[in-house]
Amino acid sequence: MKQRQPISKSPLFSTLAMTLIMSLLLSSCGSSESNVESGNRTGTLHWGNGTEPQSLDPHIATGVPEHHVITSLMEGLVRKDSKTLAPKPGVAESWTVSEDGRVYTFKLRENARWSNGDVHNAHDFAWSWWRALQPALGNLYAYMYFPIANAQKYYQGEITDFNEVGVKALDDLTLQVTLANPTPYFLQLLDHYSMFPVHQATVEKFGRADERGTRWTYEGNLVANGAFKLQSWEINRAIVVVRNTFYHSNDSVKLNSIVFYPTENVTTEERMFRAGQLHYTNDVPIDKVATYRADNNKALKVTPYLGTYFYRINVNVPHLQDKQVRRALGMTIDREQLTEHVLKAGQIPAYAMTPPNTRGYYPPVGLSFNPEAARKLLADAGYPNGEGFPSTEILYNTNEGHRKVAVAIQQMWREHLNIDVKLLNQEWKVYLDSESNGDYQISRAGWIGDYVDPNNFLDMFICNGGNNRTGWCNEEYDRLVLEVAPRAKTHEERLAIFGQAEQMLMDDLPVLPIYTYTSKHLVNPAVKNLVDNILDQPSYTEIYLQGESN
Amino acid sequence: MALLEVKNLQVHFHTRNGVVKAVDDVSFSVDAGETLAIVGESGSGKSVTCYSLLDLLPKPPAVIEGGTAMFDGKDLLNCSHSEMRHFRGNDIAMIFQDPMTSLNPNLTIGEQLVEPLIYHPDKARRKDRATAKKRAIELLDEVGITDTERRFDSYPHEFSGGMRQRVMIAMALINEPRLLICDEPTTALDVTIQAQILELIKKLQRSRNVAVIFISHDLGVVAGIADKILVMCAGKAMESGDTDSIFYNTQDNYTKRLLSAIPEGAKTMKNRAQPDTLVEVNNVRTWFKDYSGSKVITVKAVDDISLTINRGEILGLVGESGSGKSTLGRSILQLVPTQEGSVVFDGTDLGSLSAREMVPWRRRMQMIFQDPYASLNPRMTVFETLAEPLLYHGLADKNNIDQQVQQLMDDVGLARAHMRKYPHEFSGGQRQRIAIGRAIATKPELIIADEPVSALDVTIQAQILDLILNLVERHNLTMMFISHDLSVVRYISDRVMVMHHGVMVEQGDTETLWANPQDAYTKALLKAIPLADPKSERSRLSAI
Amino acid sequence: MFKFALGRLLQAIPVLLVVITMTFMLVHSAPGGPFSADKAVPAEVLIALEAQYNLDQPLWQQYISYLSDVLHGDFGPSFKYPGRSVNELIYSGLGTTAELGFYAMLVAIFIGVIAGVTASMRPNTMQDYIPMTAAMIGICMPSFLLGPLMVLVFGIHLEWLPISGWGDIPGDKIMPAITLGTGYAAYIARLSRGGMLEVLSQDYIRTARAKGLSEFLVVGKHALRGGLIPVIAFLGPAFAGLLGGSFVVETIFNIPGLGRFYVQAAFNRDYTMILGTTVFFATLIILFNLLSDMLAIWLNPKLRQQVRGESS
Amino acid sequence: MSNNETSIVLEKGISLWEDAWIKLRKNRMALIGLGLLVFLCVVSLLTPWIAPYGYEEQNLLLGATPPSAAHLLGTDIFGRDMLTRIMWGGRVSLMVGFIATAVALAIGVIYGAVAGFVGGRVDMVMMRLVDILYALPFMIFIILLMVVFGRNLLLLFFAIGAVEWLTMARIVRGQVMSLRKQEFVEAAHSLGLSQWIIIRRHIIPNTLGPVIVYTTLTIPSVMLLEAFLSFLGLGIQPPQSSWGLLINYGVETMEEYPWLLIFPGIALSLTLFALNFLGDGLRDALDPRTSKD
Repeated sequence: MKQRQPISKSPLFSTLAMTLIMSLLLSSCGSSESNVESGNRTGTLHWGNGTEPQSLDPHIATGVPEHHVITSLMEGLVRKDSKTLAPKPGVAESWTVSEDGRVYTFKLRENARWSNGDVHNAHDFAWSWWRALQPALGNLYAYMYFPIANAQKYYQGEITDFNEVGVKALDDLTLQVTLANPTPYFLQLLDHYSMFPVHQATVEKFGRADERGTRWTYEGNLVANGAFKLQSWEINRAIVVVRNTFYHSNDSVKLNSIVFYPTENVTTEERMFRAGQLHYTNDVPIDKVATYRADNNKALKVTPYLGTYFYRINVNVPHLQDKQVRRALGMTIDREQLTEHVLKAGQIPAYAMTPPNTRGYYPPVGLSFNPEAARKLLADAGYPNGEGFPSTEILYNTNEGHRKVAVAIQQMWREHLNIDVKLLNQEWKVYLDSESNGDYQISRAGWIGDYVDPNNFLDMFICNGGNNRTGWCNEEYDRLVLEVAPRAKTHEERLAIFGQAEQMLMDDLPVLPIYTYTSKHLVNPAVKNLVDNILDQPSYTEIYLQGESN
Repeated sequence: MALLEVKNLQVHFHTRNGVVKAVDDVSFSVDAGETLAIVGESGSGKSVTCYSLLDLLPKPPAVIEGGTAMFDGKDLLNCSHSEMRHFRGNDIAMIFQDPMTSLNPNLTIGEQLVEPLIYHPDKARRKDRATAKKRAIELLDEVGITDTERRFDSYPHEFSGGMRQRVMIAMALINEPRLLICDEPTTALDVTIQAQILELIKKLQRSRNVAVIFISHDLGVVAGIADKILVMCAGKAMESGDTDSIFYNTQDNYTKRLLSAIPEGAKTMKNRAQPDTLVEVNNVRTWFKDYSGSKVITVKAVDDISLTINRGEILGLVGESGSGKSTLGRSILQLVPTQEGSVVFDGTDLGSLSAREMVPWRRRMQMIFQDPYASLNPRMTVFETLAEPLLYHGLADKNNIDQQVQQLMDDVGLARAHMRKYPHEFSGGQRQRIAIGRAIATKPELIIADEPVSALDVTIQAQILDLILNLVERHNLTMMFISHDLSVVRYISDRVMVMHHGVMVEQGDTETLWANPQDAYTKALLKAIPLADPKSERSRLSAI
Repeated sequence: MFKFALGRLLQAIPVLLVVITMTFMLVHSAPGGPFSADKAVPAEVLIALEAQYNLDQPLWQQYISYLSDVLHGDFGPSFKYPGRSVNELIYSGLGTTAELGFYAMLVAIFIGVIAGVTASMRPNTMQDYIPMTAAMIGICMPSFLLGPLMVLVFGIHLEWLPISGWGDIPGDKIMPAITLGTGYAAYIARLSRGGMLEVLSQDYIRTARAKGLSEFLVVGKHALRGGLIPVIAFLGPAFAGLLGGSFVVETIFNIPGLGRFYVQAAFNRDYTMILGTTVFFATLIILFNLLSDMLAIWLNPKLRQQVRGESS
Repeated sequence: MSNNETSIVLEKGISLWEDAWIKLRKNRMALIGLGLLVFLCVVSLLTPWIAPYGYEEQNLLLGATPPSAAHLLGTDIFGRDMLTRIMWGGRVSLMVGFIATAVALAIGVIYGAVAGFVGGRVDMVMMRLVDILYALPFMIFIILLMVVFGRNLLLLFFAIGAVEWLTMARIVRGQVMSLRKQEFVEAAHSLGLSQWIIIRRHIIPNTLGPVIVYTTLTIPSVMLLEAFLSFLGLGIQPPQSSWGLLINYGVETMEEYPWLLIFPGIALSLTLFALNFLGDGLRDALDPRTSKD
């Protein structure tokens, strides 16, 4: 039998092969320096930023990725100390608070400038805050302004004259803010991007002041007041910000530029970090945490985070109306085991809504893991040994972490209460729809604090609150949170009132707190002065890069 | 010494079902200027013999088990791949049976013609494209193609079958081979074209003094051109010798059977035509649009034809391929839409019926197709194939269907035991019997038989023809018998109609027409029939 | 040929119209609006937002105004990215995805055709089994598995290739192209093997061999043209599918392509973006099917003339 | 007459399927494939009785462990036995694979056959409809399905079938267009058979070869699609699982716990290879043209 020539040896195909390889390697004749190496050399921080920011307009944006980019570009009156989170000067050089705690007077820096060199003064703030309160803008964070006198009324159209709102530029460098009630956390709010000033001329150049989605925040257009200015914004690719030489404290800024990458996929992000393409990752895959821990890898940074992971219970569902059932469910989640063996990233078991040590607040201890007592409660509710327990479903949105928690809890309830709950995962928007329509029984939820104060965790459970969604309603609770607490004379008194309110919440248990979040990042050792805090807010003005060779 | 000397050739096919001895100990030789005909029915191994010479058999499953084939001092069966390439198309060229599929449809004929020259394995003999083209055009002229300069760049589908076969011949001759192997070169061609191609091969052979191996299943075809004949059956050589002795002094029984199966002479059965008309065709026109050429051509496949068929009559319809005879048959059965005219069947104008109304009429008229392999659903058993029309038309019910089918099988001469077998398990002749059984299942009055025997071996053909005659008589059938083979038509029909280019040129009583054709085309047709008699065939050929 | 193409494009108009209409109905009946978020959206904000995007109008009115915008080549503003138009977003991802798709197709054709043709040369031998088994692995290895595997091996352990980005770091296009192309390579291998087997059994191949042509010429010149016709018929839908299906690869390698927009838009209920990308992909599918049909016609002389005949 | 009928010994003939079986028996690869498939199906059927553990049985303290004597294929992060989970997952995957493919097959074959057989304007309209369905955003479609009809396994088959039939219809249509010109179809016409009978009895059975091959390619992709849909929430819910889901999860932790990827991957690949070899073998075996070699 004669051999025929295999086709692969023929010149036609080898030519094709060469063409292909050439075309793929076309661009691959450069240096092999990684992002991290070149970044260390040039002072460029490569930052994994989660998702692509939707908007860089501080009065429109929501979300953490937006937060990161915006805080690099803009600054409010006050900033927070990156370690203690205590207020420190931002655009305002100093401030005074009246004795009743309602009038704040800010003295602005003389050398405050916009990134195009324009003078930056108190009128900018008055105008910006006016803008932020225009309903047409669709500002989701307008409620941040509500501590200011008449701000809520103005926003809701009850008054139309902005002069009645408690914001006044006394002169170019003095801004006076009057609050409706004494608000101990007001200074903190000023560091939230929704209260950042915007450059009037630029905003108006690209559209009406209250027009949503004009192009004023885009590459080449944006004028802001932060330590960095926007150099380029390639959608889904990268946002590059570079040093703003007009920044009032430019001398103390050490980074020359920051590149924000949209790193939606955590797994990809982690690999990018390992390949030296990122200095910092937005998150760490759950299963990787243990590995980094085991390797004692210094890159892994895990910090408690001001947020609570919990399950909502729809109290309108007949068999979940009984608080004994809810308590039984809450007492049979073995949070220690869950955080230690399933989540494995240093999460703290939560037995109350508010994370411990929120501005000195420690929530009441009422809930515990106690299967014995739980079984008894369930029996008292009419389901001895889980018998006859109606079909129950845990709703969660599609996500690996949520799935794991739900699977573990499902098993715990089966084991300790002998009840069989089902799991139901839904795509994010469907899940939101189900949850806000009350079309669920038990639903996974999470809450991240916007500012460090128990109020931020407790006022969501007022009757018919937009974020309550459990159907739970307690007028006494509402009174404590809405009326009594704001009028407290001292910090301690205020905390005590919150403690009282939270105790009521934990007795009724319309929510099952599960754990307190941790923030997880991988940080290249060259990144210095990146300080952990419970808000997980980095301060780009302080960070610097120092490669090992230097 | 002979140019090619094949000794004890043995080729086996190793299939999953065991070893098949395709060629079993065959020897022959051929000299320069000599024509050897290898004759045998399908499966006799005649093609395999020749393909093995040029290593063209698919390996596996074919294995050359033994023998030698000395060509010019070299053993063809035992040379390297590159040596073989020197023989192929160069010293030994081949012409294949079906010119429709043997040319690459994707390349111009010019390109295919010059290939052997410009890619000649012997670098010294390679020609540049211009020279090759010149040479190719000369050859095209020589094989009788007109307008060669222009047609050089045409694609095969733009040629007729005969023209393609001429191109094949030109292609085979381009490197001036010493041995030309023709594998059934005229089987797929019309009778008039066949005569021309045979003559062309003969002429070229003489002028170039090449040796020719001519493979055919038809002794009639080779009678005029062969010097020697080798008769093969089932891989074995049955008889060999010079042409005259094979024909006039036949020794072997198989050869005798082959010779006797050639239909000859007039119909032996009496004309059963009755006076009443069963089918009346009035001025039917069936036109198609043909997009295959460079322009859209309206093909007047059937152009203004009128005819009548009486009950009990067998009407022979003769014509070459493309004459529209199949279309006429399908037009009568309303299987293709007609543009004009009417078909009246037993007093009813079929054209006026809707598809639903047509169903009971379909039962009364049936068709037998040419290709027994294509006309049976490969995934239905004999039983299913035969039962389907019976049940559908309500001619049988679940209770008596077995019996009815068995009756049909008896009628067409199939063993009842084969009822549950599938078409692929049958030979061509048996399959045609199944197809005939299906056609008569509905107890039709009219059967249109479209070339029912042209795909069959000559011995089988004779059996099927007898079966048809038998059935016509027993079931009182009326038949339209379409064929390109005049001998067959003469053997079976009462009356004959000749079609040419969609038009009826002549019709009349079979023997009258044979004896005294009026139309020039009919005359040419009759003249082109090869005769199974070497002497008269030689003189006939030289007369063309 | 021109008339043929024109006829097909005319047929595309009603198809696109139905696609727009059905998609419009689909997205508007899907639960969860573009502005729903885990933090409750105050009623005033929601009203303001809906007014801005005309969502407060009756649905049919929205549909009519959308249609008229599309007719003017305007897919409207994105809901998710305020200030960006859908046109702009599609444009920003298109180049990258097209390039990725093109390289992936090159990989697929190159590997697929070689494997398929090699296998077809000696059917049912090792030369057939090995490439075909490899092709099967290609089919069964989903890109969400192949991508990470390659990243780990070539990106992290061997450090040969960059593991993310597109056109940022030299060589970062190699792994995505291979990841995306492999599945298609497998299909092409099967198709070209089948097609070649069919053609290699044709009479004219025997003729070519009998003429003394080398095996290379027989395969490369006589067989390949006919044998690859099934592959060509596959290329049109495949290329369109490749563009649409690049989502996974774009996510794995963090590539700023259109596939991510397509999927994100659905998750975000970014109505205009869903519609825009859908219409865009539908147009692409139609165009590429047309192209591959035209290519198949062009390669087949008989069909070529037939089409010419129809249009004359 | 009826008396001698009983005396006839019907030569059973070799039916196409028997013939195919005979040919298949000589095709070693196809036989291995068949054996493997049968094995997997049997294991799946018997899983409730032979699985070493319960599929939802967790042991959080144990966590993910590599293969050991107690857990032959290791455990996942919840300490659940992987062998058990793969066995249970196989039940889902094989069932979804076969049923959803059957749905796609039924719709696609009938639709394609009708379009190809009737041809002309009907064909054009039918094929444009396929184009439209190809173009619709799948994700939105699935989300809607989920919301409108709720969540059940039947819907999953429907959703998958609804997508996969499109390509099948195209393939079948192409086949039918060439088949309808064959003489045996013309013969069926001349028998007066209705179009539907011709399609059903004469056309569809002859599209078997390509359909079988495409089917064997569809089954594994259906299994992966199921994982995607389950991931979106339509389909099965934890603690149940399927091979596709196990692989999905396995990919996430392929560096830490490779066995979580490798074993379900092997299960899926084995099925795929088995199907492929069996499919190719069946196609060859069922092709009447190859029967005389």
